[in-house]
Amino acid sequence: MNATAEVYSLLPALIVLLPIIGAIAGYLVGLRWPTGRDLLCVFTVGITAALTFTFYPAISRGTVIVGSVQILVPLGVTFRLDSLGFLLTSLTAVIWFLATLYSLSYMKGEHGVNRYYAFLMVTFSGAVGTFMAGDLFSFFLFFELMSLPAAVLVIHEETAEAVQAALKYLFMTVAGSLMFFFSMVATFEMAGSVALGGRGLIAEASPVAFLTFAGFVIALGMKAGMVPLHMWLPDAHPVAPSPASALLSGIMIKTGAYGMLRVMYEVFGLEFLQATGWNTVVLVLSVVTILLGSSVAITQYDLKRRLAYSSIGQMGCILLGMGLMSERALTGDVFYFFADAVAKSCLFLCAGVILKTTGKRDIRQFAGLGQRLPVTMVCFAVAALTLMGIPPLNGFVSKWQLSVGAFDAGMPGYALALLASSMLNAVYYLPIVMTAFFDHPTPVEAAAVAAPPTGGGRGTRRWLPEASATMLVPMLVLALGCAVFALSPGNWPLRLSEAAARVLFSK
Amino acid sequence: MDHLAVLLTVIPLSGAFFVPMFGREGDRGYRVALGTVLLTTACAAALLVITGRGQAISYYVGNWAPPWGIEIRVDAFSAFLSFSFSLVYLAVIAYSARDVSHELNPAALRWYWSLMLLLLAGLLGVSSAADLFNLFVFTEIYSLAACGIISVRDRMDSLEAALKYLLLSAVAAGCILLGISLIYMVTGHLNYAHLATALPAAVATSPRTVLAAVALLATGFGLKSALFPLHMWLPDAHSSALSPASAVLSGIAVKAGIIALFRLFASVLSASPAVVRAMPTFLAVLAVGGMIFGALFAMTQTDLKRMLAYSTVVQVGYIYLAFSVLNPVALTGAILHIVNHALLKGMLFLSAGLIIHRTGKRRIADLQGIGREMPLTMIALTIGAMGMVGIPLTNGFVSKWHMVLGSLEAGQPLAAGVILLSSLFSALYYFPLVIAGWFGNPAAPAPARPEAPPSMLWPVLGLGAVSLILGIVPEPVVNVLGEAAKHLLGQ
Amino acid sequence: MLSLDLFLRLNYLASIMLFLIGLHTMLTHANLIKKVMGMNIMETGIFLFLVSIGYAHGTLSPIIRQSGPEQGLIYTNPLLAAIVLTGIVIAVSTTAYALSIIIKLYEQCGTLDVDRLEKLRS
Amino acid sequence: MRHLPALLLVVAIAYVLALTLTEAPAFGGLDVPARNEVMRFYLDEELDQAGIPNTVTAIIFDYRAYDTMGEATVLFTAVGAAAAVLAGHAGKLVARPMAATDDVILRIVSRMVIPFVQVFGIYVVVYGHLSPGGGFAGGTILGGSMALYLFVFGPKRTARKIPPAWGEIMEGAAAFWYVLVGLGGVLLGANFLANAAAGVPLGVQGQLFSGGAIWLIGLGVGVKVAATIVNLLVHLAGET
Amino acid sequence: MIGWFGVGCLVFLLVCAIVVARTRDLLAATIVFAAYSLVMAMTWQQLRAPDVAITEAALGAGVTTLLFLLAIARTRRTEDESA
Repeated sequence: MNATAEVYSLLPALIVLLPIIGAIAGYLVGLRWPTGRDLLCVFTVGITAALTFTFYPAISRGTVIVGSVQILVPLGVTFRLDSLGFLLTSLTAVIWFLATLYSLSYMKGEHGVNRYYAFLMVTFSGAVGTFMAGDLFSFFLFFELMSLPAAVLVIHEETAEAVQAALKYLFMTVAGSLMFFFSMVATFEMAGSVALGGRGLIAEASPVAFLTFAGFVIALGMKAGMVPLHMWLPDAHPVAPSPASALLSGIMIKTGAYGMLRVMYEVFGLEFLQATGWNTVVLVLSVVTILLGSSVAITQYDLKRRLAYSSIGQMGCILLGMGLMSERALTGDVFYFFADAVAKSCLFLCAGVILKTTGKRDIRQFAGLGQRLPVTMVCFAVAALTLMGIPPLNGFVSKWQLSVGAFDAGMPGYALALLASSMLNAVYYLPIVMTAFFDHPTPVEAAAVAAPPTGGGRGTRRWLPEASATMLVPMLVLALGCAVFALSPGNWPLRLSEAAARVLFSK
Repeated sequence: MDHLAVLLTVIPLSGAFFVPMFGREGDRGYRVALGTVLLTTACAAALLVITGRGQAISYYVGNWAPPWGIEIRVDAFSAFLSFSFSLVYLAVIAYSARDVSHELNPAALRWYWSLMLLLLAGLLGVSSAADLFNLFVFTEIYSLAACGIISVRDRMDSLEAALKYLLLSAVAAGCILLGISLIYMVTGHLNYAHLATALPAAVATSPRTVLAAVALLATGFGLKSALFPLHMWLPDAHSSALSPASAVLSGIAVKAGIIALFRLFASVLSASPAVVRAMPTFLAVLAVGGMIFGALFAMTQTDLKRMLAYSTVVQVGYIYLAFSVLNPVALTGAILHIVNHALLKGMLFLSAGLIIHRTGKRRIADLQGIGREMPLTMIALTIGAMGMVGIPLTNGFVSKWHMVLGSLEAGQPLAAGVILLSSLFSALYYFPLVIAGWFGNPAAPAPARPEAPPSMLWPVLGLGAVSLILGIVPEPVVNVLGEAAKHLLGQ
Repeated sequence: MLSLDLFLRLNYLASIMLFLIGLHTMLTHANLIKKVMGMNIMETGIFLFLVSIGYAHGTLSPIIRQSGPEQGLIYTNPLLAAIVLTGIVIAVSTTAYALSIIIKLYEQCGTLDVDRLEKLRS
Repeated sequence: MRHLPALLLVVAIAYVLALTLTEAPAFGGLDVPARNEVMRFYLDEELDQAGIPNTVTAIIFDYRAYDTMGEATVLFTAVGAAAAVLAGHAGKLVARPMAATDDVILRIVSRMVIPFVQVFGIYVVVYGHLSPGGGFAGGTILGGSMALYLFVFGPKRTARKIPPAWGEIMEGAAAFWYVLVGLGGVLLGANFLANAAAGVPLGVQGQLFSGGAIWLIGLGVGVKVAATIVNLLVHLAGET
Repeated sequence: MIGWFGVGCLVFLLVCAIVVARTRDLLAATIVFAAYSLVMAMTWQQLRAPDVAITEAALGAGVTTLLFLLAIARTRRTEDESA
């Protein structure tokens, strides 16, 4: 392993701590002065996003940021930021900032808003911490810090359905974290340390080692929505408020896949998995996830449930990329993290606008929506096309790398699965876009377009009748994110993915 | 300053004797009790500092050397337990100033304070005893005081539960005394250290007698600490008692049996491996039965306090299972869990008491939306629930970490699996309570009752704060207990 | 297995049988006062066992008649007497407290039968 | 058979204990492990260490005084718990309180007998360390005499003779007396409950006031047991 | 052996215990129990433990029987509850 220069800095600890302080301060301020709290929240997330970007010069030179806080919990908390970690942390920070901006007007007039922002910030700190974790123990700590408060976001509406979904989410999260806890302790006991970033920790293939691997796969697969354990996802995401489900689908389920990546490449190591062939477990499960997730999505008529099932499908592709065990596939996989996060959160934000302005959830009533909400539907279309893997957009780049990687790994069959995924995406996204733009709106619909919009801010100048600026701008930024990186030569996310793949493979 | 070792037990005793003498009018009984517990906590803290550095205090009562006189032995293990128990006691006594006084008439109230102090004296006596018969006497004191506290409430189900508990602990006392007499018959010693030296010879001559003695002692202390098949008395006793009483009974009194067995096992029985080989596996089987049985019953309970009582049966199973693995790290986890459970269960019962005190609601079903009405109490309940399930940053997680790591190190992944499974079970019956509390919509419009008075709230939140601190910065405590566990297992 | 020289250990046998009779009475009888009586019999059984451990043929009660060497041969074991004394007092106090609960229970629900109490309770 | 589980438990314990019988040392043997050097020490050294002939009282009040303090606490707990239970307000069915007997013979004979019983009780308490008996037996006899008074003259007159509040204070005071004597040992520079080691004069052997702290504690325990029995019976009799 | 008197006492004790267990009338049981305590005290005197014998006689026969009598006086005399 080449001697990667390690720079010690406590900035990661600050990045994790800042949102928690923001959450507490926000809650207290919010009791009396709601607008002050909104500004405080957006400001804190913005600062944290800016802080993560300060690592870019060091990371692009290939150095690794390391930091540790010893006083906490049995093993203390350690941070380790390499190119993969940096890419996902900065991605999380940006999307979280956009979602917070988006929820400023989305949550206006809702109940329990103070609690929503506080738990949104705590979950943000958990997510960022998970991507920056330096060892399995800190990963587990932040993983819990992220998934438990998320239950409060899921239960926000406090309807009976929301309570059921949150309970199911909570039980499966606790079950998953116990499995992870068992595997982590087993690794600690077998390998003596749980530090990531080193060579494969576990060397011999004893039955306890397989139990550990199974524990990791179940725990992280459950979070990533792998098929047999995905039941909580289609209930939890539609019930949550749209910005929260955007983050749930966009970022939080990615932590599961990221954890799987670290486990497969750094806890078990490449040669060990290829020798024992345990990665075929992941491959088979991911193919089943792709097929099942995408096909069930077709049958869903509620927009958010369809998007939730589509996330399961996309996560199948990501897990597939990991299992292929070839460098190009890994590059495509890491870039797919980036592409799917951006596209999926954009889709959920569009769904939020549609829900907020027209109150429609059922896809069959979307006829002629394009005239009424032009900007939203354009963003929706761009994000949908990305996920379908249409050439000029990010999706195509990652799908291309993945299929080439599949051929490199000598398992061309899996490339077919990727193709099937793209086609199935088309089958359930295109009808929405088509009805929105090319069908004629029903008479009632036409009247609504002509008349000035009833809802909307009190007297705020609205340059577009659809929704306030704070909702449209994040969508536009994300839609641009899907497109601009694929075309522009300076595609830094792709370069970072290649660097990450090179580091993981050189171990 | 060795006198502290005996003063630890004598202070609560004399406090108990003071109450009928001086605490006759008004709340002077409460003030005597609070003063005594404060003094005991200070004494326990001083002991913890002295023994923390590793050397144990062995104090000869009446200047008679051990085989002839009684020896009191306070090491890091018993000092740490005594300190945490008196801390929880401080919170419970401070809490029960108002809750109890309006429910009991003056005469019963006076004796309530005296019995509470006697219970504390019995517990501290048990944890510092190093003589077999002295252990039996202090076990009797705390059992009788515990029955007294349950029966002080003038309701039919408390009286019946107290009588059932009294008769069962009489049977347990019989078994323990028979066990002690059998051991004395074959060794001629009562002091732990001398017993350890005399036991191998005794095992050689009459192995079956020693085995029978060990079985009887295990049965007796198992019944006192609600080990699985002998736990029938616990749910009735702990749910019908007053809330501060059940907090103390569930959190601390149940642990005395466990401490006695740990100490007996560590210093006396490990000297004769032949007898000892069967006991851990036997304890493990009973512990697993307790965990599953307790969890199943806890899930089906409608009354809040009965559910908490059944959850105690599960946690006792935890501690015995972690003990039966015979690994220093697991034993550290077990000792830590004894303290964590005392803190968490005390807090849970006190917050349940607050809810019952303010709103009279006992059934879990009608606890919907209590969080809006009594947010601070609900926060305490949530911390307690999270601790029980072992979510990171709470002390429950730290003890679960050590227990699982220890059982894996001892090559028993099954034990680790069962511990994790039962913490999932506890999630199944704690989380719906928390979710219903915060997010449920109350059927009847909640009367505008203010939150519980601060004088009853700060002890509950104090316990919560201590649990979180223990969860976030466990290092100093874990190191001290690590040595104590190694020493206990004689490595 | 129970060899003939059991007759030599009649005391131990008697005390164990008393312990068992007491335990059986406690567990099977429904009347609460009868249970408390069973408890007493059980405990006196154990005390008989304790005292007979310390006895030796041809020894005197442990009141020192005249001081001198080798006292061990002429007196019984005083330690067991001390233990049994404490045990008796504990047994009496448990009995007294149990009977006071029984009286209070009778005041509340007019019956001393465990099964009826169980029905009243639920 | 409704009580099958109980029967099974009893049979199981019977079998285990029967097993130990076959191995138990012969009854009444001289060189039995239970009669080891610990017992010999008590018998040989006790006379000049505790200064009283009755070794059992020496063990109870000197060598293992801590046990006896615990046991006095058990008595105190029993009284406390019983008082707490019976102090609750009466239930629906007020059990018949004890009625005074109107039988003349009983009144006269008891009035004559009670003083003698009390004198005997005091004798047993005070001479506990010389002849068999001691604090417990003597205290019980004293308590028994008061019980006779209670049974004959009914709870009302007994309450007048010994007011319940006074009974409770006596209870606490006697128990605390025990702790005080123990602390006395500490003040004199030795450990808790120390007797000869704390320099307490042991007096002349065989005399009434020999044995240093032993008869002090014996007196305290005697008063304690008497007070306990009276308290218990007064509470149980249900003072009207 | 402690002589035929001792053995006689032991047999009497066993018989008393069984009688106490079997009788339905609690007052009779209490009286038999008093006899049981007295004979137990005599046995202990046989076993050369006078202190314990006196205490058992006073506490066992004396106080415990009194307690049982009081309890029966204040509750119910026979075991089977016709009411």
